[in-house]
Amino acid sequence: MERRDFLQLLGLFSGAAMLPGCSENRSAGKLVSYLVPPDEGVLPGAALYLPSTCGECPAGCGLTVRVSEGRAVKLEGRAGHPVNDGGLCMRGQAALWRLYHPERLRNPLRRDGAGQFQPLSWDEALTLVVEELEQARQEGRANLLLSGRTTGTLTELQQHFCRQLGVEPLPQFEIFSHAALRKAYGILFGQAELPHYRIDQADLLLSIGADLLETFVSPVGYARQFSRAIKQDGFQWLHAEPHYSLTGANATERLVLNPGSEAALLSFLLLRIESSGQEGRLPRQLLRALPAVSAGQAARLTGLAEERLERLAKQLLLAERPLLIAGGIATGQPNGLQTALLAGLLQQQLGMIGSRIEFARAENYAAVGSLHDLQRLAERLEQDRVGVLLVCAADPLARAPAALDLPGKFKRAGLRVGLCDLFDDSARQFDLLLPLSHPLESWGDAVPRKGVLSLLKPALDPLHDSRSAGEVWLELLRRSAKPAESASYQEYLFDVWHRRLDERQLQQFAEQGYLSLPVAAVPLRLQAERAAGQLAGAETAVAAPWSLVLAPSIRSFDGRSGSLPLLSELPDPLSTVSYGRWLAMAPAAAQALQLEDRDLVRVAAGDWSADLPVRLQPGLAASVLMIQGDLLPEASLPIDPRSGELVRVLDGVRLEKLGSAAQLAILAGSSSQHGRGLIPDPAHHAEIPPEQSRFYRAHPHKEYRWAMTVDLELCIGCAACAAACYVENNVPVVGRRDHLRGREMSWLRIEPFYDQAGRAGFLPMLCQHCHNAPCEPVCPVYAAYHNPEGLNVQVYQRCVGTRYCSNNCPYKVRRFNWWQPQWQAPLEQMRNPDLAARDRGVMEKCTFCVQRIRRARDRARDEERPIRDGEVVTACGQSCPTGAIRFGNLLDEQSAVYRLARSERAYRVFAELGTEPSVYYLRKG
Amino acid sequence: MKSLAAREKLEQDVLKGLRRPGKWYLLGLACCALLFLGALGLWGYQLSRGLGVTGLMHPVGWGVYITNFVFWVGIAHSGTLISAVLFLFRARFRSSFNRAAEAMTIFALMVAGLFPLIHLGRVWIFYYLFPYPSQRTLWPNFRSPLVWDVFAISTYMIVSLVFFYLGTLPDLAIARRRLSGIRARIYSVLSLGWTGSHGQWKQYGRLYLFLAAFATPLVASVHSIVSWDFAVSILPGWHTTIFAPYFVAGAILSGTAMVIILVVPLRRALQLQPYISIDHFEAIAKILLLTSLIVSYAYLVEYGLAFYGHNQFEMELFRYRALGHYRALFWLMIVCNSLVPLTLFIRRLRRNLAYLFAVSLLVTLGMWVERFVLIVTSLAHDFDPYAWGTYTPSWVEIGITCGSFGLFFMLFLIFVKTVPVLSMSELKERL
Amino acid sequence: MARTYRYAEQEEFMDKLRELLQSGVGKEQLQLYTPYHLPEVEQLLALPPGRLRLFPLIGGLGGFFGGLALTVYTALSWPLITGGKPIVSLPPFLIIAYLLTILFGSLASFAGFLLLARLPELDNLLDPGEFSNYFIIVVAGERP
Amino acid sequence: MKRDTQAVLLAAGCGLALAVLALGPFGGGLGPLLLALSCWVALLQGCVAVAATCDLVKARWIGPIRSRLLAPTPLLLLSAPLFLLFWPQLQHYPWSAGGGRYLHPEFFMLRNLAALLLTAVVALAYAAAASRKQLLAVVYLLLFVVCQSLIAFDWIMSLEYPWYSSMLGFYFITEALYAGLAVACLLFWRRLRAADPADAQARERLRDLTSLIFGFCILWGGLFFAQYLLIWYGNLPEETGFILRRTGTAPYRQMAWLMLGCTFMIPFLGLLSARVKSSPAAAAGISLVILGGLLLERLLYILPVLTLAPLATLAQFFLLGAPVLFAWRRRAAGGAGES
Amino acid sequence: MARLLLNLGIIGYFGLFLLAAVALGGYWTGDRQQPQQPIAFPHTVHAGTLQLACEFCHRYAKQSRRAGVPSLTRCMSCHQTLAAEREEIKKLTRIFEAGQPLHWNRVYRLPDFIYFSHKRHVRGGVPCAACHGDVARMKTVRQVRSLEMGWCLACHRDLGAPTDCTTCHN
Repeated sequence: MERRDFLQLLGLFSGAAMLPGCSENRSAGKLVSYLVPPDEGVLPGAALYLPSTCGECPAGCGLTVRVSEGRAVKLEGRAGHPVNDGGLCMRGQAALWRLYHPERLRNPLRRDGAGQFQPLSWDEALTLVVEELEQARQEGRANLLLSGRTTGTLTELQQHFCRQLGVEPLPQFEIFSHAALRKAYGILFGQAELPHYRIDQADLLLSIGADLLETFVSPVGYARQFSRAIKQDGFQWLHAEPHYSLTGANATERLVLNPGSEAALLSFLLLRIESSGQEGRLPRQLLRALPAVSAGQAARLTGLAEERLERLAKQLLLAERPLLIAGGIATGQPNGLQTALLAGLLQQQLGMIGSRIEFARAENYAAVGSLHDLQRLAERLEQDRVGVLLVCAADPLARAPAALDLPGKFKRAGLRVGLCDLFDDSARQFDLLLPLSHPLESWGDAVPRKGVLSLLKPALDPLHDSRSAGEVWLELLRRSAKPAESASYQEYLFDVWHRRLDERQLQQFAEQGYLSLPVAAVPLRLQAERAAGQLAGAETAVAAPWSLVLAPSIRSFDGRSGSLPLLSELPDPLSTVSYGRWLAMAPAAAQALQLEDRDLVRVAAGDWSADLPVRLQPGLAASVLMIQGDLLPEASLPIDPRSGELVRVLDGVRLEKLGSAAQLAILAGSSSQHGRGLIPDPAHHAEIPPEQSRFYRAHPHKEYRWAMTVDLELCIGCAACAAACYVENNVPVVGRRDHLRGREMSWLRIEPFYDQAGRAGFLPMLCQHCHNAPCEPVCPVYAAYHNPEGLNVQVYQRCVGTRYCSNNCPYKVRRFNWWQPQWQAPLEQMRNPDLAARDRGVMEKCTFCVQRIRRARDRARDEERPIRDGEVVTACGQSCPTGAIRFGNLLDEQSAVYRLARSERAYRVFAELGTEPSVYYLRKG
Repeated sequence: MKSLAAREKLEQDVLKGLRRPGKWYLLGLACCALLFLGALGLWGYQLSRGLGVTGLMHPVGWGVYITNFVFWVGIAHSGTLISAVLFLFRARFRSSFNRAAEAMTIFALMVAGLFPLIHLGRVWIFYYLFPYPSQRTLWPNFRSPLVWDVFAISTYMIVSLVFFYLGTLPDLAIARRRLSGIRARIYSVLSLGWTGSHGQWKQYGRLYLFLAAFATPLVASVHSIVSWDFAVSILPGWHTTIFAPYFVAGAILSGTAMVIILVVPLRRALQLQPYISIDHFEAIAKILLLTSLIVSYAYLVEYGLAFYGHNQFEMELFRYRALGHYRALFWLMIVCNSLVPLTLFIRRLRRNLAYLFAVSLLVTLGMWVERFVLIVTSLAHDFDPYAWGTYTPSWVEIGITCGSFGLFFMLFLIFVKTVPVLSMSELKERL
Repeated sequence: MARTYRYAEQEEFMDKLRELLQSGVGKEQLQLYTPYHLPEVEQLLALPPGRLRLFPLIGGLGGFFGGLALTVYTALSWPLITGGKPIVSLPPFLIIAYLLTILFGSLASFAGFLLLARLPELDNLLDPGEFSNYFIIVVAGERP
Repeated sequence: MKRDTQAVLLAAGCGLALAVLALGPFGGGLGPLLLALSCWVALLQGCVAVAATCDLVKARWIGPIRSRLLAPTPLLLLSAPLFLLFWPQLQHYPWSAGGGRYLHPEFFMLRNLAALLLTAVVALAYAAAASRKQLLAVVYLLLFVVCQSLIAFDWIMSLEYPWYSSMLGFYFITEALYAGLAVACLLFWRRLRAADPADAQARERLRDLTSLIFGFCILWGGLFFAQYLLIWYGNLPEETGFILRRTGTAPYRQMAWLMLGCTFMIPFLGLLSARVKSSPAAAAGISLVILGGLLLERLLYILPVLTLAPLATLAQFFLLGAPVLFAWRRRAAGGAGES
Repeated sequence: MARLLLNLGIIGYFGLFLLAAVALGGYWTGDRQQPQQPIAFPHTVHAGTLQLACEFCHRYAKQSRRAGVPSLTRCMSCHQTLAAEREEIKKLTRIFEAGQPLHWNRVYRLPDFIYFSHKRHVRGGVPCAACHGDVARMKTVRQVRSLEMGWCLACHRDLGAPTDCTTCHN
């Protein structure tokens, strides 16, 4: 492209980004005069907000990066972004921890003869790769590229690269490949795609196995949709699953299935609806192929009551806009493909395809393969036919089922080149390590699903001597004397965008960081014959106890985020276990075996076995055991031969009590609320007539009285708020040892409380900023006091650390610094400069993000106006995917919190104590 | 000439205590000093690392340290009780104990005063708790019970010191006469040149009365204030009105036990049998019994009322105390403080020193455990079930606790060798 | 010239004292030394109650109002709301006042004691006058 | 002898009259009876308790008035049957709807009846006893503690159910003793008038007594403050209501201050001076004030909850008081010669 | 003998006070700092004789928390020509041409638990001299105010500025 265009785009996109603000390092006591002044609009000491895209999981949520003093200090969901529209999950919040991860590769490494890794320059490294490629070609061995899921321009560049250098691109690797679903849709409609589901368009959602709120394709997006859907009255959500997932916990009703009986359920429904004759009829040959499942059989197989099954069918029939989503655990089973097929048929039969299920906006999984491809790779490695093996931004070694023995077979490749960011165990399996830049350090774009273009642009200079994948491919092209049309990947991108987008679009793209592009409608035809052929084998045998479900983890996705300290610090929302792995078990079953929390048991399947501590999981089926999938890499899981999906449900698992107990960091002191009405059932009411309630006169608030409302109907317990709070407020991550002692530092925590029936309610608990706060008067030095704007302030510098305030806090939300908080370099760069670092011996707690209030006030005073409603958004509220948390001024009668605090659903926790909190919760229904 | 001789003998007997120490004494002293130094080391360790080295956690922010504080303040109580209150009630047997008891008060207070400092997160700015004009123009928060503590403890310390010193004044003058060399010098300076003229005696008598009158309400109020450290909170099991009388009784119970623990061996070692008779011990034992009864009454009322009001938090907490994680300690406390002392209703046991000594040991233990149970259970099991947790002291805390005993006994041993352990000028009246 | 009587026994001493008083010796002439406190002597000499009780009174009052003043002043000097309690919340402040009452009361009375008992007697500090086990009556030089 | 029968008859008569009145249409409900009974029982038991304590610690000052102090002890026997009159009126208690296992009507009546009876019997035995006084004294004091605690928790505190203050029992015990001492002081005054006024020893003892009263005055103040402070500080709605109802509104607030003045401030300031301490008349006056204050306090407990019809209240109060007063004057008159 | 002891006591007693006084004096004067700068920049000339407005160089004082120090280009914009022969200017030019940033030594240092905004103070009409003193008179700038809490507070109280802790503490 021409220089002029490039410069124009550069101006358009980079704007202020690249120039470090006049940053000052207080501790060093220096003031720096830079060569050139930061250009207009950039003020030293003021933060920048740059668009980007989250790379922590394939969903590709839009980001707003807060850059302060040249350092990215906070990630926020980008408002209006088609994928996540403002929300961001805990993994997204933790992405910064990957950027500043102490174990990041700092420069290229090569394994020497002794097996030690020696640093070398990029130049040497790339030359080496080129030579090896060449040599392998001459020896007639194949050079392979195995990459994680890529989208957008990078995919194209990769293909280009492979074509040019004769490298064979393998189908991309994702363990959550949704292969069964894609294959099923391929069989049924000739579209091997992952459609985009529109929950917000539905009035009845029946989800089978798909963990929409944890890892299924785009959790934040689906959570957002759910929040819109639930606002329309009459919305019903039924979730069917063998185990217990966060998704199930949030559904209107959770249908507990016997493992493997999903297909039976679906065929029953198909037949019922067919026989009702209301909905579109299915082709005859399909009907014949359908396993004939009567209500009785269905009941026996699924374990649901016959009456319930009938009612389910009726509900589906009566619903105007029903939506069925099958996936996740449901398709990760020996008969997963059938389940997917039947689901597809039901979707077709009830007319969801094309309306609530959009193939036109299909999720971008086209390039992703399945485990079959890994199997093939393994075979080829066996036969020593692989020269250079490039593995880019993927960790098959840790994720792929142990049965494949990839680590062993990898060794057979000529040169194993790993493009990765962390120097972890799987990285050590390579011969040559090329450090990848973090998405926040690099240029790029993403197309999470058809019709969405999302921008990546550097928010800060690379911390280490690393490069983005694109840059590496281009370099390799150039070095192998192949025509590389662009000097840099940035230029390459600009070129592509320049070609694809017109002026207006470019403008928009640069400003808002994303684009919604028009999509072409996809014609769909049900191919009955092919489908009928595949339906055989849908029958299900009743699972033999125990069944072990390897549930996907909201904390680490498929395990890739497990290496981020923050995510081990945050407890799993259902079990409240932070550090360590555990086996979830139904209380009844545990009682039968006289097992309690933390008791060790040995689970064994086939020749594999593991010793795990037990954690009681109310609501879990008695014959089902559950463990977070990412915690069991060594489990030898079978692969579904038909779909290439990983089978995540094991039957006939053996269980043996070991009699000893292990240390396990369970944060919840009790999983029941002992009828204390923290989450009130309608019965509970402890209101006291005000004149009786207070001994001393209410103190006045002048202009503002800050308050928060938390809508428990919207809260899904995903703990994104907690993660956001950690990052925003520099909350120290203290690690396993202190968690075992109950010394976690979270300012905001999600408290799950289970009722007798095992239904869970989630209560985000943070400082309630009480009007009559018990913590304040007991402080001997005024470190805790109540400020005129209704904040319960903790002055760290004044605190002497008597800990009386924490003792006297009925909500137990104050945290004491038992040690001097440690920030292993370069993590300290992540610290939010707007907040003081707390020292050892000081009490700390939620401040209602006082620094954000201060920022808003500063702005308001510049414009000589009061702070507007919604101008102050706390970190937790910003991150919440469902917008359950609102913050504002209680004195402003127009404000949202004023309205919500007066809704008939509003209540305050422990109102009977007369503390008069400023946090109002809105009870369900 | 008989009473004169008796007086002379008394002086000799009592001042025998000031003779050159024997090896057992030195050994004991060394052990105590060692314990104390060890504790100092541990404290240093804690200061360098942070309070993480203790077992304290969320939600249990107070543990062994505060337990020790309350315990030692409690010990400090019977000292002033025995000298001041019994003086007002003209109980004759007072004079056999008061000197030792007052000394005990002072030492116990010195030890107690350390623990709030040890438990502070940032002890290097402890002076924020004192009202002094600073450039910050910030003052302590007088609404906080912890500030009341600062005032209560220091007041109690000062008044006790004055009281102790006044009582010793004439005896110092005697020591001055009977000893020689530099010690005589020291004693004579300390005795302010006391001559025993009727003018001095007159003022002495009246001052003693005033001080007793001031000290008596002080005794009650100080431990009431300590009890309010807990009672003003809203925690179930802490926030209850009976705490003030209950703590005072408990304090006197433990203190009296400690007096017995100290005086029984003292009487033996210094052959003071003629001056400290069994009847005196019986009288003290009766106080022990009475206070134990009051404490038991408080236990009963606390428990009864927890269930009387149907307050779910209270009920659950008291269930937890008796049956929960700390139940063993709870029952130990019941046995030691309520049941064992009941045996003192039997006169023969009251008058059996060995038995009395054993009971006192048990009571002291029991009272320590009581404070521990009371402090920890309420914190471990309060309002929000999610935040429940259990606390186990770390070896640092245990070490420092032992050290506090070391310090206490070290000070007392030094006292035994430097100050007449009986108030001679008072005993002379009895002769 | 002064006469000195030494007695070993309290009774003899008291008898002598009575006798002296009856014989019209003025009590200002008498200087008595006893090994322990003898209230009877005061009754015999019918000494006035003395001014010592003023000291605790003044000290106590000072302490009480001083305490109130301190707490109230500091609370008002930078009014910070804690727990919704009033800035001047008397119940807690009374505790401080009460404690200071006792503190200053007893300190004042001790000071008063030193003052009235003329202690410490400097010249008596190092070459002390005897504080013996005897009951001693010294009759200062009587006029003929 | 003649006088004794008089006394018995009077007592019986009054008791009967009171019963009739209380049960009759003009009984005025539970209030008057509760007031009268709780006051007089506390007073009588207090007197006996004072005597018993003095015996235990061998206090000398009690000597001249011990017999007088114990004179009305037999009247304690009345308390039990009169307490039975509660039975038909329990519905006045807020918990009568359902107070759980402890506040259960039958249990309530039984335990209180038992406590009253036992205390009365032992008190009598002790008052009459010539030997083993010590043991009886101890037993009586234990029973006294139980009985007063029950009166505090069951009769009075449960008026405010579910509010509770664990100190109340202790508080009532103190008040009973306080009242007992005040009575003793009054008797002293009569005695000193009767005997020769320059009885130095008696005055010495009066000083002891008044100092004791002074001590109790401070103790009472302390307890009152302790309870108030904790409720004020904790600010728990379920507790504050109790105080607010008694200090919030017009008549009660003034009553509360008056009560505080009578039971604490006046005696405290008065007894500060040695002269007042040793003057029988002044001491007696202060004692009267104290008794008035204690009565006021009982009123404060009951008034916000139960209605007190003035006439019925006065009638019942004095019907119960008459025999007590009679007993004392009788002793005084009869015993002028003795001792 | 007694006299001697007494005198010793008295001397010691007052001696202590003397010591305390000296120590305090040292403490109060000690923390005022006047560091040497890499380039001897004379405010006396720029702010004094030339009468340049503070914001001519510290251009962010009105718009940002930080007043900011001028970029070297800004310095050179005059000193390309002006007084180029001076030794210090030569130093400056060298640094500029070497393209390095210039590290000044901070004179006024606030701890990181304090939130301070130049913008708010300048816009609020607080003259620079109120805190920085008469810089025009200082050859090398020195700290003329203690920057202690009490000092800030006094001014806040006089001008009716907020005295809530969160105004400055974060």
